[in-house]
Amino acid sequence: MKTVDHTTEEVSYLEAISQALDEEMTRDERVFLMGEDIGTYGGAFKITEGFLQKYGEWRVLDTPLSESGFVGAATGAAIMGLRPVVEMQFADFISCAFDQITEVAAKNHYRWGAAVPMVIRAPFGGGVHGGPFHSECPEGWFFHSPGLKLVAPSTPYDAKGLLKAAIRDPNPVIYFEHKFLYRRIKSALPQQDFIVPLGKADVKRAGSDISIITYGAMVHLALEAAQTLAQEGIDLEVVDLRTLMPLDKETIYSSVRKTSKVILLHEDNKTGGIGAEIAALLAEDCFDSLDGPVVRIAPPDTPVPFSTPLEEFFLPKTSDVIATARKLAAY
Amino acid sequence: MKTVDHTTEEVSYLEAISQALDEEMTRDERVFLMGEDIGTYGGAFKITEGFLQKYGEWRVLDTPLSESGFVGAATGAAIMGLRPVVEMQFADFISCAFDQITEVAAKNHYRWGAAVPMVIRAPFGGGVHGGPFHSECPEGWFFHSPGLKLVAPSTPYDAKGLLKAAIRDPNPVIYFEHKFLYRRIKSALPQQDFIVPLGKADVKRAGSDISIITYGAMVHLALEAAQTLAQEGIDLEVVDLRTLMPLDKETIYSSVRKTSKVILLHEDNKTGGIGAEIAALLAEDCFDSLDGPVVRIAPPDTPVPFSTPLEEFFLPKTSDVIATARKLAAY
Amino acid sequence: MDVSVIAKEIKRDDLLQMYDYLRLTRALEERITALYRQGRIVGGVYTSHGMEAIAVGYASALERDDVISPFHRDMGAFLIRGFTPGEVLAQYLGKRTGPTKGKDGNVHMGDLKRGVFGFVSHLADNLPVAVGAALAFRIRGESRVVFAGTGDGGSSRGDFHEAMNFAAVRRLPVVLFCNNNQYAYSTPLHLQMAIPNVVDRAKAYGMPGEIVDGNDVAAVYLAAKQAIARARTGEGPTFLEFKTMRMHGHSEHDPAKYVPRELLDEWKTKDPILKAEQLITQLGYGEEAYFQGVTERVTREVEAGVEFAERSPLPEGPEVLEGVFAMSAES
Amino acid sequence: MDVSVIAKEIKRDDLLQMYDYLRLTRALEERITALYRQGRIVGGVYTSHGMEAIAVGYASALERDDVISPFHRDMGAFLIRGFTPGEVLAQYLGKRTGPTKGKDGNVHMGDLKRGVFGFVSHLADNLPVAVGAALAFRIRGESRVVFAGTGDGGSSRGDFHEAMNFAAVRRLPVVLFCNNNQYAYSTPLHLQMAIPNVVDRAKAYGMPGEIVDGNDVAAVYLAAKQAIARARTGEGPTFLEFKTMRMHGHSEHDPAKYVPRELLDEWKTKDPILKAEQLITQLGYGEEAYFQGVTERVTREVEAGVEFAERSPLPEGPEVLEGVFAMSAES
Ligand SMILES: Cc1ncc(C[n+]2csc(CCOP(=O)(O)OP(=O)(O)O)c2C)c(N)n1
Ligand SMILES: Cc1ncc(C[n+]2csc(CCOP(=O)(O)OP(=O)(O)O)c2C)c(N)n1
Ligand SMILES: [Mg+2]
Ligand SMILES: [Mg+2]
Repeated sequence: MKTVDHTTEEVSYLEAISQALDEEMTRDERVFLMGEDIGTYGGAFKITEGFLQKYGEWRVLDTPLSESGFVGAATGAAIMGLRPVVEMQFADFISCAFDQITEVAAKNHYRWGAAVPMVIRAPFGGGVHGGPFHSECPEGWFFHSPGLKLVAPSTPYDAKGLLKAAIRDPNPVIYFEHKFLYRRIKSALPQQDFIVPLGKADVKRAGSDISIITYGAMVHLALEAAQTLAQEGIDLEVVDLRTLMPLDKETIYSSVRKTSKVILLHEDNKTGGIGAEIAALLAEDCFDSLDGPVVRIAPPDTPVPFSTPLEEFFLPKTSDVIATARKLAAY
Repeated sequence: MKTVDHTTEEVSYLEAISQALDEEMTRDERVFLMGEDIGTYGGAFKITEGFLQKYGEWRVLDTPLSESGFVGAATGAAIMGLRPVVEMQFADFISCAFDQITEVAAKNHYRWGAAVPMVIRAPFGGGVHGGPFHSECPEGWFFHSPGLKLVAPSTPYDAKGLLKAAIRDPNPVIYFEHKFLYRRIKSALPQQDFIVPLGKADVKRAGSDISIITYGAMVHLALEAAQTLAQEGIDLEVVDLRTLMPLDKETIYSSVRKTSKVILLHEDNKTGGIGAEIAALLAEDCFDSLDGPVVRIAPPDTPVPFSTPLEEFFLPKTSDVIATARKLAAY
Repeated sequence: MDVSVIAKEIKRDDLLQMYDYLRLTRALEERITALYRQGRIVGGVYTSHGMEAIAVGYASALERDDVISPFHRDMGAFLIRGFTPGEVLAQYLGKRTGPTKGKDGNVHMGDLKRGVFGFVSHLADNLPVAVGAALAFRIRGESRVVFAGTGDGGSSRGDFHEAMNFAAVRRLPVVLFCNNNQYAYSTPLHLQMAIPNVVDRAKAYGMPGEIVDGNDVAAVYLAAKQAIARARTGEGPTFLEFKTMRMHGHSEHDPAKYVPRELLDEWKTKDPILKAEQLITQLGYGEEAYFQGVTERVTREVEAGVEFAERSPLPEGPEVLEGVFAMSAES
Repeated sequence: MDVSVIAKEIKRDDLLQMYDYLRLTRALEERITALYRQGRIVGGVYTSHGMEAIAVGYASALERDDVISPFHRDMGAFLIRGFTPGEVLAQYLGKRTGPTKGKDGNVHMGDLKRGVFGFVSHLADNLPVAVGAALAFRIRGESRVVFAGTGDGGSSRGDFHEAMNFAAVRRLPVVLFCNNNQYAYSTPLHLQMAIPNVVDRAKAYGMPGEIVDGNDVAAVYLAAKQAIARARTGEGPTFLEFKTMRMHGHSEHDPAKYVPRELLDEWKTKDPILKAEQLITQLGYGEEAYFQGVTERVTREVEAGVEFAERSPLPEGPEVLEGVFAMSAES
C-alpha cells in the first residue's frame, strides 16, 4: 500500500479530499455530490470549488437546507445504483439527518438486501472556536448503529485514500474529516490512483512501551507527545485507527500485546466514546496482556464550549498525553 | 428508601407507570402529557387510559405525528416552567426527535442557563416480535450526549419511583420502560408517595463471586441465572443500574471490588453500548481489583430481527449468563 | 367517475385485472387477519381493508420499470409486482421464504428486482428516499417514474416536507400520494392538521395536487396515469390525495372504538370492491357468475399460499448475523 | 406605507425609539465587523446589516411579558430586551460577562428573565421550541405571545413544518416569521423552493400569512402588532414573511460574489435606516440635527460597550465543567 511514488507537490488535507472527489467523479460517472452551498459557492470550506463548472448541476447539487431530505434522497439514489457523496456543512448538523442515517440507510441492506453505497462527508472537530454547534465529534452515536462504516483520516494521504475507498464501498460510510487539519497539514501524495482500504488501522509510530490508540486530529497530538517522551526514554506506539467501524482489532491487539500498556485518546466526549469500546475489547480479549490500567484521555462530558480558555481546557492537550504516559510508564 | 409499606394490591410494571403519571399530575399541575394517541385512545399500551377524561385536553395532548415537533414543543414548555412528559409510541421513533433532544434540550442549560425539566417516555426493547423498528434499545446514543439523564427500571417499584423522580428532576430525562415487562411482572407497592432517586443503582441480589451489572429486562435474566448458579456454588451479585446516566460508579465499584469478576449484560447492541463504558471505567479505576476478563453479554451488532428463531438467537439468554459465569468462575 | 369516460380510458382487460387484484388483496388480508386471530402470525397486522383500490389502482398505472415505494396499507402493489400470496404469508409467519428472509415483518417487504422499496416504520422516512430514486432517474436521463406514499398521519412529519420540497425544486419524476383514511391510529384529522384537505399541503411546494376518490379503482388508476405521464415527460412531481376510510382498527388488535359507527356504515356502502363490481356490471364486462369465478380463483391462490408459507422453513438463529454489510452493491 | 396611516397608528415616541434601535443595531454590528477584521472576535460574525428593521419592528410591537425566539440576524431584538452593547460584545469576545459566560458565541444569547430564547445553530430547531412556549401560555391561560423566526433557508427544514402544523392545529399564541433575504448562504431562492413567496408555505397549515416590507420598520411594526393581537386574543398563529435582502456576505468572511451587484444596488436604496429617516422627516418628527444627535449617542454607547467587553475577564478553564445539569428548574 505504502510503496508510494511521492511525485506530486505537497497537498493539504483539504486538497487531498478535493482530489479524491474529483478523481472519483472522473473515474465513475455514477458518483455525484449533494449538499448545501457546494455548487456555486464551492462548499463552506471550498472543497468542491470549481466542481459545478466541471461536472454540471446534476452531479453537483446545491440542496435546500434539509439534511434529512437530502440524506434520504442520497439513500434512494444509492439504492438505484448511483454513488452519492453528501456533504454536511458542519458535522454538527448530521443530527438533523440522524433518523434517515440510522433507521433507513444503515438497516436497508440487512432488511431487504438493497445496498446503499453512499458517503456522508462530515467536517468535524474543535479547535476552531466554533462553539457547541460547529465543533462536534458525532462519531460516537454512529459507532453504535449497525450497518454504518465510519472513517476518520489524520493525514492527506489517508484522507485521499480513505475517501476513495469509501466511495467505492457498497455501504453507507460516514467520512469524518477534521476541520482543524484542513489547512494545517500537508504532504506529497502518489501520482497514481491509490486507496487506503477501510478497516485497516495504521501504526503511525512504532514503539515498545505504551500503545496510544487514537484517530483524527488527536494523532498529531500523540505524535508530538511521543517525540518529547522519547527523550525521556518512554517509547510510544501511535496507532491511528483511520477506520472507526469496523475496528481493526488485529492491529490494536497486536500493539497492546507488544506494549502491555494503553492510552486511548479521542476528541469526542469521554463517556460512551469509541475509547470505551476499545477498553472493553481489551478487558475482554487482552486481559492477560495488560500491565496497567487502560487510561482514556478525552474531553469532559460537556458540549464544546466557545470561549478560547474554555475550549483549551476542554480539548485534550499534548501535555495531557505526556503526563499520562509518564504515570503509566511508572506503573 | 425501602422501608416499604406493602399495602397495595400487586400492580404490574405498566400500572406502576400509570400510577406515577397520575399521581404526579395530581400533585403538580405543571405536569402535562403529550404524544401520539395518548388521549382518546389512552396510548398504544394503554398507560394513559382515562387520563384525558380526568385531566382534560390541555393536559393530555394528542399530537400530530411529529416527534421532532412535539419534543421541541415540550422543551419550550419546560423552559417556560411546565413539566411535560412526552410519550414515544415506541422508543424506536425517538430517532425522529434525535436532533431536538441532543442539540436543543440537552445543551440548553449549559448554553444559556435555562433548565429543561422534561421527561421522554420511551417504550423499548425486544422479545415482542416487533422487528427492526419496534424493538430497539436506543439508550446507547443518548448515553453519549452530555446533558441528558437516562433511566431504565426493571421492577414496578423502580418504574414508579424513578418516573416520579424523573418528573421532579430539573433536567431532560429519557425514561426507558421495557415493553416486555409491562404485563409480565407485578409487585405490591407502598401506599405513600415515594421516589427512587436518580443516579442510584440497586443491588438486586447480593453475592460474592461475580458481579453482573445490568438493567431493564435483563435484570430478570440475571436473577434467574443466579438461582441456577447458586446451586452450583457460584454466588452472583446482581447490580441493577436503574439510572444509566449519571452512572452510580460507587455501587458498581464497590461490587466489583468485592467480587473481582464482572459480567456486563445488556440488550442494546454490544458495540458502543453502556457495557463498554463500564468496562472502560473498570479498566481505568478498578484495574487492580479485577481477577479476570470483563465479559460483556449483549446482542450482536445487527438490527433486531423479526422472526422468532432469529430474535431468540439475537437476545441474551439465561443460558448465556450461566455459561459465561461458569467460565469466569473457573478463570 | 362517468362510466363512458372509463369505457374509453380504461381497457376492459385492465379493469378486470384490477378487479382481480382487489379481490386477491381482500382475500389475502382476510386470511392474514384470520391467522392473526388464531395467534399464528408473528407481530402486528395492518390491513388495507376498504382501501384496496389505492394500491391496486396506482400500481396498475405504472410501467414495469417504474419504482414503487409503498405505504403500509398497499398490499395490492406487492401483488401486482409479483409478490405471491405464498411469499407474503411467509413474510408474516417469519419464514425464510419471505422477501426479507425473516429479518423484517409484515408489509416491510422490498425487492429491488421487482422495483419495490422496503417500507420503513418511521412514517414519511420513505419519501425522501423515493425522491432520491427519482433523482437517480433524472440524473441518468431515464424516463422512469417513482410512486411513493404516506398516510394523513405521515404528512405531518418533517420528512414529508423535505421530500416534497426537494422533489418540487428539482422537478423530479415522482408522484407522491397521501392515503387519507381519516385517522392516524386513533387521531382524527382535526387533531393532525388545520386544513380541510391534505392536498392543501402541496401548495407549500408549488406542486400540483389533486383529490381523488380512493375507493374508486378507476378514478385512482386514471389520476395516477395522468400524474405519472406528467412525471415521465419532465413536468415534475404531482401530489395525489386519495380520500378513503380505514375500515378496520389501526392494526388488528385495535377495536377502533374511537371511530363513530355511522362513519363506518357510510363508508361501507363505498366499498371499493362493491364499486368495481357495479362498474364492471354497468360496462357489461361481467356479472355474478364472473365474480363468483374470481372468488374461487383467489381463494385457491390464497390457500396455496398458506400451504406454501406453512411448509416453508423458519430461518436458523445464526442467520441473524448475515447481511449487516453489503459485500457488493449489486444485489 | 402610507404616511398618514403611520401618523395615526404609531406614536411619535415609539417611532423615534425604533429609529434609535435601528441605529444602535447598525452601529454595534459595524463595530463588531470592524473588530472581526482586526481578528479580535472569537468565531464567526453574522450581521443584520440592511435587515435591522425586522427585529427592531417586531420586538417593539411586543409586550414585555411576551417571549422572543430570535433568528440569527435579530440583533435589534436583543437590544430592545435590554442586552447592552457591552454584554453583546462580551459575548462576541468570549468573555465571562457575556450572556452565556463564554459557553456559546455570537448571537447565541438567551436570557429567560428578559424573555429571549437562546438561538440554536441548527436552523428551524428553535421553532418547535417557541411553539412549545406558546403552548405553555395556552395551558396556563396566560395572555402572553411568542414571536419566533427563521430564514428562507430554515423554512425548508422539517422542524419548520412540524412547528407550523402544531401551532395551527392547537391555535397557539405564536407569531412565526420568515426573514426572506433572498439567499440561504449562497443558495438563491429558486434552488430552495418552487414557490414565489415563502408565505405560500403557510397555506399548508391553514395559517393566515402576510407579506411585509421587511425594510420598513413601520410596516414591520404594524404587521407584527396585528399578528400579535390575533395571537393574544386566541385567534391563533400567523405567519409573516418579511421581504428583505442580505447586504453583507453570509458571514463576514464571505465576500458573497454570487450575489449580483445590481441586486445589492437596488436594495441599497431601500436601506431601512434611510427609509426610517425619510419617514421621520416627512412626519416632521426630526431631521438632520436630530439624526446627528442619535449618531453621537449610539457611538458613545457602542464605544462604552467595547470598553466594558475588553475590560471584562475571560472565563477560567474549569468553568467548562459547570452547568451541564441544572440543579433546580428555577434559573
Ligand atoms: C415516526 C413515527 N411515529 C409513530 C409511528 C407509530 N405509528 C404507526 S402507524 C401510525 C398512524 C399512521 O397514520 P397514517 O399515516 O394516517 O396511516 P394509516 O395507518 O392511517 O394508514 C402511528 C402513529 C410511526 N410508525 N412512525
Ligand atoms: C440544519 C442546518 N444546516 C446547515 C446550517 C449551516 N447554515 C448556517 S446559516 C445557513 C443559511 C441560512 O439561510 P437562511 O435561513 O435563509 O438565513 P440567512 O442567513 O439568509 O438570514 C446555513 C446553511 C445550519 N445552521 N443548520
Ligand atoms: Mg391515516
Ligand atoms: Mg436567507
